[in-house]
Amino acid sequence: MVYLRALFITMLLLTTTFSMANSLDQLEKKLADLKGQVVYLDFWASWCGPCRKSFPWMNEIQAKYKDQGFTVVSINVDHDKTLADKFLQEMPANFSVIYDPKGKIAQQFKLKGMPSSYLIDRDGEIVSAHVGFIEKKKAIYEQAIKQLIQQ
Amino acid sequence: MQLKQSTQLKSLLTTATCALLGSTTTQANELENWQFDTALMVYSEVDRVSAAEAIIAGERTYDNDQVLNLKLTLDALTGASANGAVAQPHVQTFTRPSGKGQYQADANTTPLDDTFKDTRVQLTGQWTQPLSDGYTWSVGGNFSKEFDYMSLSGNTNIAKDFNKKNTTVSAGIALAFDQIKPKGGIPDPLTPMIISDLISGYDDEGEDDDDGINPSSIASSDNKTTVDLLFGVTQVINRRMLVQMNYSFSQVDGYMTDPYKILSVLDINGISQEYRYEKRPDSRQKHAFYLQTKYHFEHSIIDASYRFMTDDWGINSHTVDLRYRIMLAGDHYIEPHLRFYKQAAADFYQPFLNQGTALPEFASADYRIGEMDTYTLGIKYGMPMKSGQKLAFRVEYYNQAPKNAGFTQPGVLAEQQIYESIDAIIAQVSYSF
Amino acid sequence: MLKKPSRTIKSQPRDAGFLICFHAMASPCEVLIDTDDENHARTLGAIAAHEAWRIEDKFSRYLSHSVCGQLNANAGKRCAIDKETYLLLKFADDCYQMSAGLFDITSGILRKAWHFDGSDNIPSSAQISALLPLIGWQKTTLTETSFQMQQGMEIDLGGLGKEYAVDRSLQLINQQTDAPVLINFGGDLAANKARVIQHKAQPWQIGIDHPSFKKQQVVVSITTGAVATSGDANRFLLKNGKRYSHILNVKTGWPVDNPPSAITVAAPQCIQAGFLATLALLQGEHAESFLHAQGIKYWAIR
Amino acid sequence: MKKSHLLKASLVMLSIILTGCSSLGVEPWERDLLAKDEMALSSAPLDAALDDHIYFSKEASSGGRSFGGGGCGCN
Repeated sequence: MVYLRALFITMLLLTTTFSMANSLDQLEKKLADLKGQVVYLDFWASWCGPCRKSFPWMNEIQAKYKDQGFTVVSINVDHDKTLADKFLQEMPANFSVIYDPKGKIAQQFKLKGMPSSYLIDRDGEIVSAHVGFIEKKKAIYEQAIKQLIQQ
Repeated sequence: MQLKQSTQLKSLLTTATCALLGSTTTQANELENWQFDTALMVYSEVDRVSAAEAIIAGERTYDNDQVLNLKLTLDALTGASANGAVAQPHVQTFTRPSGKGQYQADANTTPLDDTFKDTRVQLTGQWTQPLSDGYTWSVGGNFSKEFDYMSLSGNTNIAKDFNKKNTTVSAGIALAFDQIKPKGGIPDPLTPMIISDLISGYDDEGEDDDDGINPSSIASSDNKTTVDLLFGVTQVINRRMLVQMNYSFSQVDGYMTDPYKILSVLDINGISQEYRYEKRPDSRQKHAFYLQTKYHFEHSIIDASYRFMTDDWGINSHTVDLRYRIMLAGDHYIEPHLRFYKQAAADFYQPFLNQGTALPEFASADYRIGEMDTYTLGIKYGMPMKSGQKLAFRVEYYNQAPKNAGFTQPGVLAEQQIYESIDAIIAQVSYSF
Repeated sequence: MLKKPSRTIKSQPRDAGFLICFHAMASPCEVLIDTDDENHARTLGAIAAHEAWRIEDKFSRYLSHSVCGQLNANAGKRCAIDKETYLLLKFADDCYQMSAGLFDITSGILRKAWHFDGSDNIPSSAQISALLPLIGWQKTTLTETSFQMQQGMEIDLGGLGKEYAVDRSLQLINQQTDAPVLINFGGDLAANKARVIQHKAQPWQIGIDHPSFKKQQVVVSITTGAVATSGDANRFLLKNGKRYSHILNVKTGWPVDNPPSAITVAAPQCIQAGFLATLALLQGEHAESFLHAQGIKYWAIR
Repeated sequence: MKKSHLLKASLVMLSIILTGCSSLGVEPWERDLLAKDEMALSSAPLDAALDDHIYFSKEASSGGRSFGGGGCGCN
């Protein structure tokens, strides 16, 4: 019995660590695959108003700079994946989405607000970040991306 | 393959091109940025006042998260409201506020003045602007006009977010200037209402003359100023709950008497001898403490608030308001509403004056500053429309039960109901697009 | 990828004003502005040029990073689109409906079988029937934010893009000036108002060259509104004395019979004129009677 | 110098409140429920405005939630 219980606990620990680490692993793998590219990492949620505004723009920059080694990767932090999927039905994304329902990645990045975006250079280093998405700052965001691509 | 008829093709093509090139592009885009809320409400008391109120409010959010709110309110009021005199076992005759014409109250009924017909137009604007470092600044103005009343006010407010926006502290100030120009002028307070013995040609029910001057009038208009200060803290407790605490202080100076309200002067037998115009102090300081919380359950939200108000007129009041929104499938919801309100009478409130005793400095028999309990029971039903508009219906029942604040009713008055309760129905339709 | 001609803007004085020239969408482009102020003319010309280049970059199917290029590369998937793309695709959808399916922006794929190079290289029926399943606007799904077509399908906005650019450029210019302006992007043109010459209102006189074998020129005069031309110009095949027009019937995949070699149509907006001209050609030998029946002003070259 | 004492005291008070509150709250990505319109403190402003108007004209209290009612000669 004792043996069985120990096994059970180990299993439980394994499964929880596995599922907890899942979204982080996914991101790690994604970023490893994208090594050598400039990555725009964006945290969004279906309930976040400015996120909605940022989607068309992220689709646009993704298309515009794709050929120059640039990728948008987004992290969805909705508790409920179905809400994220509903959002994507209305606001389709031409970039990849990693689901982080427990906020593991968000915690790691210590987000200050929503949306939060990070620019990662070709060496995999985070070089800049901004919180929020302001229409009037689109040109500034794009300029930063352009600069990093050309480096 | 049948091609469309000629006229049809041309007009279809025009429509399609307009959609593409948007001959009204800029206007259409501008309207898209606005969110409109409208509401139409009808308030109806049994046998007394009826009111209808319509509101259209527009909100526009600009690129940098500034928000402009504009609101237009129209309301119309008709019916009769208590003039302050007490019921008597005989018919009573009163002079209309204009001073011209008379109206009567039947025996054993609360005297009602049926001259009230009023319409109000109100315009409100508010500009909210985020500043740096978590500060938000807001400024607004308000203008409202009735035929006998005008109000002008301005306000400004600053809020700061702390602690990942989980705590918000705010402070604001509002200044208002109100002018009242009652029908017939400002009556001389605490002087008797002059009731002409002439059987005049004016009929009881009809309109009275707007240009009339009440012989008791001492001025055509008067005014008051209000300074409001508001301090608040909003705190997010957890993913499901937030709390707001407010303290507000209000200082009003000027004319706060109701020029249309009178008091009966009774002899020792409780028989009314004359009527005198009421008089209230010309300064009032109010303090209000307000606490509100919202809690999100899995499929419902509770919204509870409590307010304690106290002022230097001696009025203390407690208000509890509960709303419970139950979310149904497809974004429909129902929301039961409960409200309880209890107030103590103002120090100078008295239901009547006694003949032969010295006149008090201030006196008002207005039941609204007397002791009372009220409650509201309501339900709201809301539903989304096909393309994102929202529709909601609300029905409420309001009961107001004035109480005797410890006054003995002499003689014949003992038989009279002088704290008559009021029942009202409120119906409202709201539409947002 | 085609090598793009350099993006430069030239200006020169001409009769009552200035002529601004540049190259966009594989065509010579002109903007005629009646003004004394050369700087003003240059500014307006630059507005038109940048709008034309913007639309070219965004919607050319030759550019892999353009919206069209991306939609074609991702055929089969649901793709996010922006508002302008939606509006253009919606217009294409309206055109499809109005033409009862004749005007179809997914028909460009027939180019894989037809090479209109003047030769006698006629494709086989088998080649064409293999392509037909990949054609059909009704097989696509368009919403305000997304577009999806079946795998292997392609869209081509070439039939609307240039005309759209004319209308958009004129719209932008009108926001900046009251001067009379004529825009001519490779034969598709629009004018905002009559020009004033010697204190008299005069229409714009335009000669439209048709580089067809007949070397005919259409002279059109307009005060306000647009004209657009559709034709098979040098693009046709000849086999056994039969001329195969590049105007293809989407339902059969074969050229329509005996269309005019060019049709110029007048309409309030250039994109309307462009659609009507193409639709007329699709009527083949009934092109003129079709336009006549619709009460549309046109000039046809047979 | 009384004023500065008062200021200091209120600053201390405020900081106590704020530190007391800093253990409360949510992370920015946990605002899914709080972000809903119906979780706003004034989620139905028109209902509130209409109610305020009714109660302002029928009872002797006003204000508390935001700037006190008024703007009408109904009380």
